[in-house]
Amino acid sequence: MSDTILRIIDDQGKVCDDATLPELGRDDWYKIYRAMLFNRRLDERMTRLQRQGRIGFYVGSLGEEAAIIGSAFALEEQDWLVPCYREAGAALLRGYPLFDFLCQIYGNSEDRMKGRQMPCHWGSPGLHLAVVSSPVGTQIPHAVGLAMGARIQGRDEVALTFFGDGATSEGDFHVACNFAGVYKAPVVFVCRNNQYAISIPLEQQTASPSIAVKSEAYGIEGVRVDGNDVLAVYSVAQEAVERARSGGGATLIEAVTYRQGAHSTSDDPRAYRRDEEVEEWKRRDPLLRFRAFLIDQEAWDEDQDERLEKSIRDEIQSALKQAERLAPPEIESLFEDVFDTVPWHLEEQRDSLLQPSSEFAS
Amino acid sequence: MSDTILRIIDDQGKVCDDATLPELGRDDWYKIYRAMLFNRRLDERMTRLQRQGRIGFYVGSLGEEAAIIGSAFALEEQDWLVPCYREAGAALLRGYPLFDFLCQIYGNSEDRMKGRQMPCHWGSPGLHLAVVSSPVGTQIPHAVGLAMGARIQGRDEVALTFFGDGATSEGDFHVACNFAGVYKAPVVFVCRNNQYAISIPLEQQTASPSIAVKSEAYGIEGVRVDGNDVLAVYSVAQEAVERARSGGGATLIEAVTYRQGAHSTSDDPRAYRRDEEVEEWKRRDPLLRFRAFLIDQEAWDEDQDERLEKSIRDEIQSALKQAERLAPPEIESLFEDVFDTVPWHLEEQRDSLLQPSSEFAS
Amino acid sequence: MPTMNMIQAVNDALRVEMRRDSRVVVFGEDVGRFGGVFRATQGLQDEFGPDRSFDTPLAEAGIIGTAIGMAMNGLRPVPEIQFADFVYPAFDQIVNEAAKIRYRSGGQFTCPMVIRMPYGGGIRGGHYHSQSPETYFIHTAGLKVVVPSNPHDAKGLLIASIRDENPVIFMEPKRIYRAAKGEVEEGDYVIELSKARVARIGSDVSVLAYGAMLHTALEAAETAASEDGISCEVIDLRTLMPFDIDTILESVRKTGRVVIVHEAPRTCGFGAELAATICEKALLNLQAPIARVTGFDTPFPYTLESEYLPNEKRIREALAGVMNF
Amino acid sequence: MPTMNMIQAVNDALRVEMRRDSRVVVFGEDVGRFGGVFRATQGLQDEFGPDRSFDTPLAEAGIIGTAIGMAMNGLRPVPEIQFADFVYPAFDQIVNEAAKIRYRSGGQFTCPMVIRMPYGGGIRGGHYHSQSPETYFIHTAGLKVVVPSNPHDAKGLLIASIRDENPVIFMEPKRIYRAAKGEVEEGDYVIELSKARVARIGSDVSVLAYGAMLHTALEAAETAASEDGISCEVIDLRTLMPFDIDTILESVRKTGRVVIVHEAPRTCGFGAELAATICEKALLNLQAPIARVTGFDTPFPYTLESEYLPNEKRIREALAGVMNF
Ligand SMILES: Cc1ncc(C[n+]2csc(CCOP(=O)(O)OP(=O)(O)O)c2C)c(N)n1
Ligand SMILES: Cc1ncc(C[n+]2csc(CCOP(=O)(O)OP(=O)(O)O)c2C)c(N)n1
Ligand SMILES: [Mg+2]
Ligand SMILES: [Mg+2]
Repeated sequence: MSDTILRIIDDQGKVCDDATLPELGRDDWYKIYRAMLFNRRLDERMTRLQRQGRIGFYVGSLGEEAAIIGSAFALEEQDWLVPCYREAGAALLRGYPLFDFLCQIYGNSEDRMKGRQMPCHWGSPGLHLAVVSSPVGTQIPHAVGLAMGARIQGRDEVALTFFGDGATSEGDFHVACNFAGVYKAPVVFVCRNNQYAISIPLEQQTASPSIAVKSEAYGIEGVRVDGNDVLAVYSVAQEAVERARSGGGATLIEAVTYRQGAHSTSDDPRAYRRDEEVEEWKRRDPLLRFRAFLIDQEAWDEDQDERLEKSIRDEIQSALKQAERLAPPEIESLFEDVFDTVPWHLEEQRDSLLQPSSEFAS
Repeated sequence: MSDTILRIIDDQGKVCDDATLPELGRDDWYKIYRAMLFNRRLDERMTRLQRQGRIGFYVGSLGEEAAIIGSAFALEEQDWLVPCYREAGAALLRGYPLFDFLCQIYGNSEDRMKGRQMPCHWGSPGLHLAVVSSPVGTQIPHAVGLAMGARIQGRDEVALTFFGDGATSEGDFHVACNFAGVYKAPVVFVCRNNQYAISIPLEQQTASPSIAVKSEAYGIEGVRVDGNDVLAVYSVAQEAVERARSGGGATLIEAVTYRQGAHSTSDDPRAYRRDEEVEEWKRRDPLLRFRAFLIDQEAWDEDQDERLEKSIRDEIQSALKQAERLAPPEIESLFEDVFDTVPWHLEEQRDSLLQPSSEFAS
Repeated sequence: MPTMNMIQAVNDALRVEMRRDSRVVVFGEDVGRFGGVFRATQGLQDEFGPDRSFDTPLAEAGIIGTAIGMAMNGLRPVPEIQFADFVYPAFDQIVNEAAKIRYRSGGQFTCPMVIRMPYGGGIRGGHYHSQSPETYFIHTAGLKVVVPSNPHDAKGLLIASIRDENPVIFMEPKRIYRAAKGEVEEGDYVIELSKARVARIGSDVSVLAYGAMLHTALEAAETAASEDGISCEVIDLRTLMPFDIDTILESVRKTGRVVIVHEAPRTCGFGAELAATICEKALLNLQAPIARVTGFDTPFPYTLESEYLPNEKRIREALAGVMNF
Repeated sequence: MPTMNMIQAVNDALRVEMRRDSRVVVFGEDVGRFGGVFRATQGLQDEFGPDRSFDTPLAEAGIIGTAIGMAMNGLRPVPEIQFADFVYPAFDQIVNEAAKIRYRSGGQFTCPMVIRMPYGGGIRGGHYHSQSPETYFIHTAGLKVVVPSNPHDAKGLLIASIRDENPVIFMEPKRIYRAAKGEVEEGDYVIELSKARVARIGSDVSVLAYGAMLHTALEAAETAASEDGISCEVIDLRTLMPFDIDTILESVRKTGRVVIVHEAPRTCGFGAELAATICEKALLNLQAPIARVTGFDTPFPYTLESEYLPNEKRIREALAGVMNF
């Protein structure tokens, strides 16, 4: 594989020389832009809420929206999206209700996860969205298993999984890619190379010339793409999904991007990186870049943008209103879903909590 | 890295065209040949003993002597050898006493491991031989740590570790190579690619074009060598050791060879591979090949060979005589070395075993 | 009824379920073409093809990690870990993923799979071919743990485990893989999980055991009866999580004395939980402290393994201890 | 004496040992330049340089695996696992390697290292930032397990752990990293491992706890004294393996009643071992069944974590239970 980075639109939103635009209609462009903008505004709002102490924790995608939305847009409905914790935008793009997303953040009675996980740990079997878990890299072999499982059952389902540059250091990345190579599994590995794993810069994460080159160790395809160029990300992802679907096996996509924000609301990146570096990457911001492209293509204008901004603001606002006032889950729910039924020892533990044996019951 | 396989002597023992012999004296040739022959004869004898039920288990090196001895011969005394379970020949080459090796196999009172591990699990801090353990791949990160530890303490010690082709599938291989790349650790990874992991052939182990190519994922050097050509193995290992010593970082050596025998005395390979395949590789036997080279170089002759065979036979025979009749370790020893001292609960457990409270004490 | 050993019973159970349910797939190291180093999956690839019985690369995390994905997507994977001693590279996938997927998704996702693993000592396997890691799994909420002691149970429990909706750790006592022979019903039957079996009726002491130790316990019980005049009720626990508290308490209330036998190390072993639970629920029934006869708190040895493993002698000493308290 | 919180005490201990002993090195994810996500290693790289305090790639197996090699070659590594919940990728290296190297080499090789890990709930961390995995390590022969409950102990126990010749799992209750403040001696001192501390003297019930739960237990003890007239003797276990049996039995023989408190799930938790051992050694002293107040046998929740964690109310109920038995 070559180490060149595929680009389609440049930092000013102009189409690069001899770049071919992916076959997308203007409605697709709009869907993509809306999803990216939504992701951005949602992150901003949630981060403010966390600062106000109204939610406990949040993980944003600031600067990585192109890598996330561009990849997810390449999937068909029956395909699986196997997320890390930073791809809320992809879930919403696939139809995950904002209200559900917010209820999960509040961990309230309407949270489909029943208030059991930290914010940004969503999932939906119906939408073929695997459920987020915090441990880095564990989802990568799941994607291979989902893909193999579908094939064994004769179903046409590709699994696309997201992870960060840091995750490539874990054994789970290695075993997943190796299994995918051996079984030619219909899977797409998307590494959001955002240059950092919390405070650890890429060069301390691995000495390899690129993340994409790691594909050679597994006999799978590898490709590097400008992760801030949503059209470039979409086209490599689309190609990889097609390769997987047609029996051509797995692809490791390295989306070269940058985490403009903090790792999470618990992190302060100024402790480990220079503002200039951040500023430099902000100039290549994927959202501004794609908007410039749309305007340049006369597919979009300021009015439309204002209207879209407002509708997104309103949608988030009203969903928040609903979600914020809901009660926590019932205490009984603590003991459910450990197993399909509640065994005797959990019944005892539940009862001890609900009907305490002694006078202190409040 | 290139995928060509380095060779110095061909299957008939003739020096290949434009191959350069490593700088070794005839005494070195002799040491290498003796070590390989010793390894072969020892394996044969031990395998017979196991069939006779005189020892419980054995793992041989049949066909892999060049990969093992050639690599180990490249080390200085202060360097570390971090073995898998198949490199007894390397331990003996480094001065590990045959008697100690046999006592370990019997797990008797003279076994330095105190009868705690299966046969072929030796080790010696004094000789810088890490102690063998059965789990596949776990020793690979240890080698990186040994090398880093020496460097941190300002000592010139290279660590060379052995593992099989199957081990490259484990997460431990991945994390070890990645750490070695990031820290430029003075370590040499020697993969004995003997084509099988028990019954699993290489092509079902990984889809990568080679094992050596996996080095690129870690930014370390990678090289393929004919693992049945002891001089070729020695020269790439020697180069890798020098690179490590001089601060050039790690190397992944793929020694392409073949496991001519069973995986262990518990295995019957006829259940999963064709005899013709084995025969084909026997024609490239590393020991016969090196003997042919020595004879061709007029560095060796039949008489010498007979005398050497006899001395080896006698050495093994007399060591066996000594080792075989020794008693098992004391029962108390069961409870030692869990910690540096024996804590109260282990004292209680020991006493319960040695002085049972009741009439059944025998 | 045909007579089978444990291996044949396990193989038969897999065959029955694979015939009945096309979602059942088996895989692992040397599992496919070779049929497993203990031959438990022999012949399955021939009958069901390489899509449903296959080999994997040498990576336990990959075996369990992909199995989880398959289970999330409608299959019933039955991965094999070649030896329980080698399950730890997959520990994160088992403990942080398989065990928690149902809970953390609010019951939306499930992870029905059976992780088979030969375990235990007695085959001169030393440190790494002898371990009994059940505690790690019993302590992990979301996993069921099953340990058969004979061919009939092995088949019925394995079929029940495969049909169970939860991840099940199925630990096979390899020491008696071939030694334990017995009549096994043909075809399809299940032995309900979480139901212990009274293997021997007695009145003086309740002896709780499982796996290979059940047989040692039974032998000790016979000698204790004939030599020492002690009447042991021996209970084969069969499922360790969730365990059958009713059968245990019923026996303890009758005998008032308890000896627990397992190979795993003593400290925080399953015997500790059994003892603690029994003391909580039946303290006033106890006529003597509960005795634990277990493996020692050391790594598993090689030469001295018969000293390490609980044996008839140690069990009889414990029985005498609780009788003469 | 300066006042410190737990983090400062841990940092001070590392500094003292790194100054005293050039073999001590610290490393882990975000440990070097950043000083750790909880800042426990802050400033160490500045003082001791990147050779002795450094960052690692994101791979726990690599962190522990290389630490083992360093320990075998003369260093005293003190690796950090960012959260105990993420230790499992290193489980094989800890359980099959670090814990067994001394034993399997016949005492030729040793593996002196301290694996530091923040553990426990109470920070709204949900499944994966709240776990208390001590049982896995206590059950593994060859590992010591230490859990401090206050800054003074944290420093003295960490220094003692670093000087210990065995691998030590050092679990830091992150919930009280900053909340627990106290006077800490300057410079060099040790608190001997395997020695519990009587944190409160009492006569009716022995309450056994450790880590963050020690404080909950002490609060409950105060209220029980004032509100319920129950006099609790509260023992801070401090070292869980090998634990201090003498201090425990001395207290139990005095009180005849025991309540055990820990955050970890109940089944096969450390409380089970304590209960089983106490019943073995002091059954006739017991005036009531031993009560366990623990985390439930579920994965760690998010919204309902205060319901999940043992609290004053549940401890007082248990106290009343053992008193009114
Ligand atoms: C196994 C494991 N170890 C450590 C952590 C703590 N942690 C959470 S995110 C993170 C960094 C991940 O970096 P990367 O993979 O690059 O993803 P990014 O956050 O940059 O998107 C770490 C170390 C974890 N969640 N899981
Ligand atoms: C972690 C682990 N899994 C499984 C095993 C069982 N096992 C022992 S050797 C072996 C095959 C190793 O093959 P390879 O790495 O190629 O080395 P070789 O035996 O061919 O020299 C297996 C699967 C083990 N020892 N450790
Ligand atoms: Mg990153
Ligand atoms: Mg091999």
